[in-house]
Amino acid sequence: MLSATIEAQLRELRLSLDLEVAAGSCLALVGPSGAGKSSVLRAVAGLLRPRKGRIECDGETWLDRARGVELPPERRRCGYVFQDYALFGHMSVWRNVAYGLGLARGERRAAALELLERFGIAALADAAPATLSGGERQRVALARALASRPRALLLDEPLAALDARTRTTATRELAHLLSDAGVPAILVTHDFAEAITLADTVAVIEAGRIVQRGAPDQLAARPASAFVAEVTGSVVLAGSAVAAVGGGSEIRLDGGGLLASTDPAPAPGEPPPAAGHPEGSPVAVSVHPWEIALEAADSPVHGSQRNRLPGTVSSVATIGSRVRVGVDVGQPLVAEVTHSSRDALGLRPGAGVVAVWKASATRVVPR
Amino acid sequence: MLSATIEAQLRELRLSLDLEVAAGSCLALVGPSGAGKSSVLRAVAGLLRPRKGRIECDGETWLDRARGVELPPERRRCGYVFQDYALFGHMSVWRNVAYGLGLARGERRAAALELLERFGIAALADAAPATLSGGERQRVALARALASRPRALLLDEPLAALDARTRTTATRELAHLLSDAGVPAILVTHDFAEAITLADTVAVIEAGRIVQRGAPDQLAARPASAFVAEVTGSVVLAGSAVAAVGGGSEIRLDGGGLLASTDPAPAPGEPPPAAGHPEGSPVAVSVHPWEIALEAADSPVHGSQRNRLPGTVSSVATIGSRVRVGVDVGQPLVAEVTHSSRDALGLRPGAGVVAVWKASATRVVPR
Amino acid sequence: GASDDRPRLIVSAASSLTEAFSAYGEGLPEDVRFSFGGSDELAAQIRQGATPDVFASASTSYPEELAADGLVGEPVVFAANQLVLIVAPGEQTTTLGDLLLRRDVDLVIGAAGVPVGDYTREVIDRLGPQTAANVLANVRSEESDVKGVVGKVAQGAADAGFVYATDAAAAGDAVKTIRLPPNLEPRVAYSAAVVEGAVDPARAQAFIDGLLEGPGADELADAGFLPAPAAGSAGGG
Amino acid sequence: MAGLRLRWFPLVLTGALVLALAFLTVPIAAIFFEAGPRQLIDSLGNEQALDALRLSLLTSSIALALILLIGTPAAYLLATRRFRGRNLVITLIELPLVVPPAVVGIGLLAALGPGGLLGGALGDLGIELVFQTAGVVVALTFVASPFYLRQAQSAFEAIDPSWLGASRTLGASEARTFLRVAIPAAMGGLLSGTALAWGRALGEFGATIVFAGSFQGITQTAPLAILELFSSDFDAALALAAVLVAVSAALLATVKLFAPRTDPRAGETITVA
Amino acid sequence: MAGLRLRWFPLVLTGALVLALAFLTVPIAAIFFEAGPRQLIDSLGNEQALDALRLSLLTSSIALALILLIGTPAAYLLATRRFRGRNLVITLIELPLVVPPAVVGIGLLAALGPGGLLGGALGDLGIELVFQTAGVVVALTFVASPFYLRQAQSAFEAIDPSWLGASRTLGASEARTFLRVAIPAAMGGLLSGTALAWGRALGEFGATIVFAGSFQGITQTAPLAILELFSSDFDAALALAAVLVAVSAALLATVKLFAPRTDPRAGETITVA
Ligand SMILES: Nc1ncnc2c1ncn2[C@@H]1O[C@H](COP(=O)(O)OP(=O)(O)OP(=O)(O)O)[C@@H](O)[C@H]1O
Ligand SMILES: Nc1ncnc2c1ncn2[C@@H]1O[C@H](COP(=O)(O)OP(=O)(O)OP(=O)(O)O)[C@@H](O)[C@H]1O
Ligand SMILES: [Mg+2]
Ligand SMILES: [Mg+2]
Repeated sequence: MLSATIEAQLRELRLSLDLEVAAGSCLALVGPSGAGKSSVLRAVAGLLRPRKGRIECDGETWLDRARGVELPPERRRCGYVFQDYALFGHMSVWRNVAYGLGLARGERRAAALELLERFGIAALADAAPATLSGGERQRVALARALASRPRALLLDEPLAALDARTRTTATRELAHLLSDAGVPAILVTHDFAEAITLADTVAVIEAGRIVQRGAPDQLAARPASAFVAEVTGSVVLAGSAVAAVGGGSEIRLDGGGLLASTDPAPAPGEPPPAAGHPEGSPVAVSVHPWEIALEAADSPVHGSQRNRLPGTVSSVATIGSRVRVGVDVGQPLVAEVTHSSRDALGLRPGAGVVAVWKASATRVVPR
Repeated sequence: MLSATIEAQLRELRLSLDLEVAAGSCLALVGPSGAGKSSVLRAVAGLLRPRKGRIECDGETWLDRARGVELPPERRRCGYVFQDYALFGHMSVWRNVAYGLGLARGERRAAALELLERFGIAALADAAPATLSGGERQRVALARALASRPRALLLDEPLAALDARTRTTATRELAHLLSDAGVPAILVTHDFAEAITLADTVAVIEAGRIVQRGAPDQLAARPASAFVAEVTGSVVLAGSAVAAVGGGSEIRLDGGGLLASTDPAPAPGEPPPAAGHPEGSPVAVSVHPWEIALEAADSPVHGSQRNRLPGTVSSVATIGSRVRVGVDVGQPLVAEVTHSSRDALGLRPGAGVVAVWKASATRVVPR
Repeated sequence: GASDDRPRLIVSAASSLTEAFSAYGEGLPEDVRFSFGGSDELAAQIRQGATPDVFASASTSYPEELAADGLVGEPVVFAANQLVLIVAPGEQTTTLGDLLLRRDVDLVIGAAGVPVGDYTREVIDRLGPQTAANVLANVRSEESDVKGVVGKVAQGAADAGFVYATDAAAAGDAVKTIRLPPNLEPRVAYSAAVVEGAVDPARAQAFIDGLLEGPGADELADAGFLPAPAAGSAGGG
Repeated sequence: MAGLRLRWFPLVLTGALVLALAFLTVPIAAIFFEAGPRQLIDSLGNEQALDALRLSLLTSSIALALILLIGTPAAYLLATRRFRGRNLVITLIELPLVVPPAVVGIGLLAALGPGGLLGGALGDLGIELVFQTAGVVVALTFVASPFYLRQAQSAFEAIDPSWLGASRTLGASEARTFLRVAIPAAMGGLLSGTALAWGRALGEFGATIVFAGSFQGITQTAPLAILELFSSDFDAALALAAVLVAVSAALLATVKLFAPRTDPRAGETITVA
Repeated sequence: MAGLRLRWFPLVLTGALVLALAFLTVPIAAIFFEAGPRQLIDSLGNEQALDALRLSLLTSSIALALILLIGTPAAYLLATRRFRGRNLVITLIELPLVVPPAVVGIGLLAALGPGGLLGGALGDLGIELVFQTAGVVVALTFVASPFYLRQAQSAFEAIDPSWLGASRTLGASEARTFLRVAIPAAMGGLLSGTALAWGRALGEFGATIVFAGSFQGITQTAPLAILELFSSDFDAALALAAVLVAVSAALLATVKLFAPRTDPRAGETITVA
């Protein structure tokens, strides 16, 4: 169990958050570049001194600025995988792995080799890090981080430096490893898909604060902000909302068009109503691409699908069993449809279509 | 129309390929790190001198080593977007864009602003590149590359430096732009999904050679090698194949298990048969994750699904409408199933399942 | 030689004494260490607090000034020298008059304040204002010690220079010597003194005594120095 | 306990820095301390000192101009091209940094003096260097140029090669790329190299005295005058030394001000590791 | 036509490099040319030359040891910590690079001489520097240390900070990180700084003569002996100069050999831009 409350001023960025990770589970920190993700890891590892804060791991206090407690990094012993792996270039692979082992001279190599064996790279023991491929480097970095039986695992975008091909395999291996390690793990990523695969809980961090946390499904289903919606892969459209007569809300889109949602319009209070926005409070509307169906431009209105936006196809991409169709409806939007609807509608760039989805699939979030 | 035949020795890498791109269309070069993708762009732009080769654009010869013709980069005028954008840090945004404009002093700023306007970043005209976000930088780089009316567009992983959130929007914008530009474009990427969205043709390049080229669908449907299969997101399993009695082939997997494919076993000749491999020639089997269904471990054999591999679930990730399930069948494998089968089968890591797919969905490729 | 157990004696001496003193020092029972340099420079070092055991100057003025300030003991004049003109071995003109009248001669002299420079100016002044102006117009460089002057001529960088007879002799074939007529010759007197704070003043005094009579005097004579004029009457620039 | 165990290393580091700093600044401070404002002002009335200062500024400026003009393209070539023997060339260019100045003077005499290797050829062209202000410029150029070349080369090497490529594809010739992209981008390093070279030229003594001699107003630069004044008029020497140090320091400081901030870790104050 | 338009710029670059190289190597080559193998061997029999060479090696080695011992941690502190006044400290450390050596000598006298600022205190401790071998070490240390400090600082700055962080999280204290990661990782830069500083120390003249005098076997280092031999025994001077240059060059070259290859563009020969 790792718990941390951190407050730090990083140049312009004010980092202020708290988090908690149980042993054997993995928390993913997702967020844009510069949000402070790496800084959180560094604070936990002891490489950055927060202005205020408390960090505890397994009942031991690592940091308590109020009480003046501060363990140096070498006594916290986090297994840290840096974004670029930070393998020591002047040491061979096995020496990198052995670096954290507090063993006698004679036993170090054997112990390092055993670990490398587990990662299937014993053959590389004497290689220089610079000669390794990205995937091999990642494995060495993991082996090194695990060598000293860390009390927590901190992984800073461990997959970002890999090419798409290696990444698939590496992700799978990492998932195994995290479940085996049995210590709290924090994974930094800016890829939501990666977070889904590897983590139990996702915390979305923006400008130094956690804007939402929860299971990946929860975040996708109920994004707390336009940003979270976008991160989870939803289509996000900007507009302004007013409360609808029969409950729910109505949203006037910035580029034109009217949408309905079963969500209420944001409470009149924050953001302040009326005044600057006589037509409602500014909101973002989010909808999953797979909730959006496409119909021919001239098809009649039918069924329960209350939201209908006419537009022009801008791109068509077939990815496996799905077809992702970009549609310009004043604002850009992506629909995910099946091969058969692509063929039936004759979807090509330039074709006119209507994007259709339910009011109940339409989330209204502040922006 | 851009055509190039290039042969170059880049340290250990021997680059040897030819390519052809029509005006207004886009060729994606996909391949692992170090395959020589950037080197191809550099050769076309004139930043790298091939040992042998011929490059022509719109009927003009840019390079013909045999005839001693070699235009310097400044006379080829390719619009080049570098992987890290290579914005001049000592110039403001508008000066970066104006750099390639051969105009009189007075007109340069106006012309640059007009272009920036088109990219929606006129407000940033006087900013220093270092202060821009990744997405803004990418737009400046595109504006700069387009400013001088290039004869060809060369884009080196233009989206790689963006975080996942910005990338979606940027990809869409780039797609627009490529179709508007009306010049031949080459896009380097190591992400097949990006290639699908942006390019008409994909060339997979490996160790300096093009191993397969064609429309994205073609590549996904009929990968020419294990590598291409992996790039397109297929599951790849290693084994050895022999011809089956009634046509097609039978494959004995390296980790155990027997598969059937409607593809023939590789012709006995290349790779040499029998000798080293009494049990058949070494092959890779590829299958799309969405072709693989999962059944409960004890479910009876039924239907036409001839390939059945029992295994253990290693990971379950819900991504939108799909659930990606990692299964260990001796070799790791990924199946893409629906929410309902996840719930019906109670898929959790550790659960026993059987992965099932058709012989006709099973591709046999050399490895 | 390398350090040994013999008592050590440190001697600051004018550059022009290099050969004679080195030879003298070899034969002494002490481990003698020399610092050869411009007399003015060595005097300045003593003013800055350097404490060699003996100071030997190419003029009498520096030791006297230092003695007046209590930095050295009573100076003793121990040798005399002659000023000569040296020219590069390839030089065609070999008489003083011809050389001094030519316009295209590159002449090097000691800087003012350096004994050799002061003696040189004394000589030039005696040539009469017209010739003196001519000669001074030919001066290309004012060196901070005799070695600089010899070096420039020996290297062929300069055509001629004023140095001591002993330096000219020490340079051997590298230069040709032109003697000055007696009426121009300055009185070059060398004096030495025990430095205040010397480790062993008696030993230092013995070193100076040896210059007046004994092995030091012999070495000086071998190097071409003249015996000291009557004690106490020596002047100099 | 823990506190003690943690603190000794930073203390060692701080101690070392304080020691180094004190050692390097006290002697320079002492000059100003001893010189005093009175002597400083007096020395500005000393004609020899003024002449020397004037000559130092003139010759060092000319030397710097030559160094920048030749050195900048030479350094660019070394930074951007790989060729056989490049490492040898770099070592040869660094060598003068470690050759004693007096030896440099002897070498210059042996090479360019009237009796030197190229002396005859230069003489035929009517070029005289020994005892001439031009000779001072040659000596200063020789000792100062390696400082500039080293810095310029590494400044050019630090430029992202894709900047140069981008410039070319945008229609700029290699020469334009050099002027419009490479030089501005490397400006910080070029300026700091300029300051170092200028400082070295202002302080040059041994090569000048051996090669060019010492004559007031023609070849007697400030350091030569200082050494001459050292024995005759210590206060004036001290004052001139102080002025020279001040000029050098001003040069360094000016350049620091002009140099673009490129320190990637600037402003980070809270890192522990 | 096109060929002509394209070729002038590379020619300018090459011309500049050739000019710079010729200018910097000919004088040094001339020394060897004039010295000749005979004199070189003879000079090894000249006791004064040998004494001087021995003393130079001794004092410069001690100075180097001091510089490495104090300078390495000081440079590490400057490279890894940001603190108020850091830029001032760096400028102060660079300043000695541009102070004329003779001025350094005067400064050392004014600071550490018997009549200097700290002279009394040193005297009370029984420490004498002026005219002593120890004084030579002080002078060499002063002029050479900035060369090492500069290089060491930038070598430490070039280390990926995450390497240092990685070392800490792997259980190494800051001191162990410094010894096991920072120093080996910066080894190339440290070695090249060592070579430069050593070369500078071997060549030092002005500060030594002013501060320590020129006593054979005590304070007369090789450069001082060269200047003294210059007039009396030019051949010996030349030979000693040649030996000194050869030693310096050997130092530089050895270091180049030992330094790890870090040139990121090594081996690229076919780039056009
Ligand atoms: N030690 C530090 N001191 C002061 N500011 C810092 C420090 N480390 C980082 N910063 C600043 O804090 C901000 C957040 O940086 P951080 O590296 O944590 O972001 P990130 O979310 O990891 O971004 P990325 O996805 O680009 O890695 C940045 O603006 C950075 O410049
Ligand atoms: N100018 C050059 N001269 C010699 N070798 C080079 C040159 N440029 C690149 N190489 C080498 O050629 C190989 C291919 O490099 P290239 O940059 O083309 O790969 P890439 O496919 O773009 O890889 P990545 O995805 O990592 O960008 C590498 O091994 C590289 O070191
Ligand atoms: Mg980060
Ligand atoms: Mg590349």
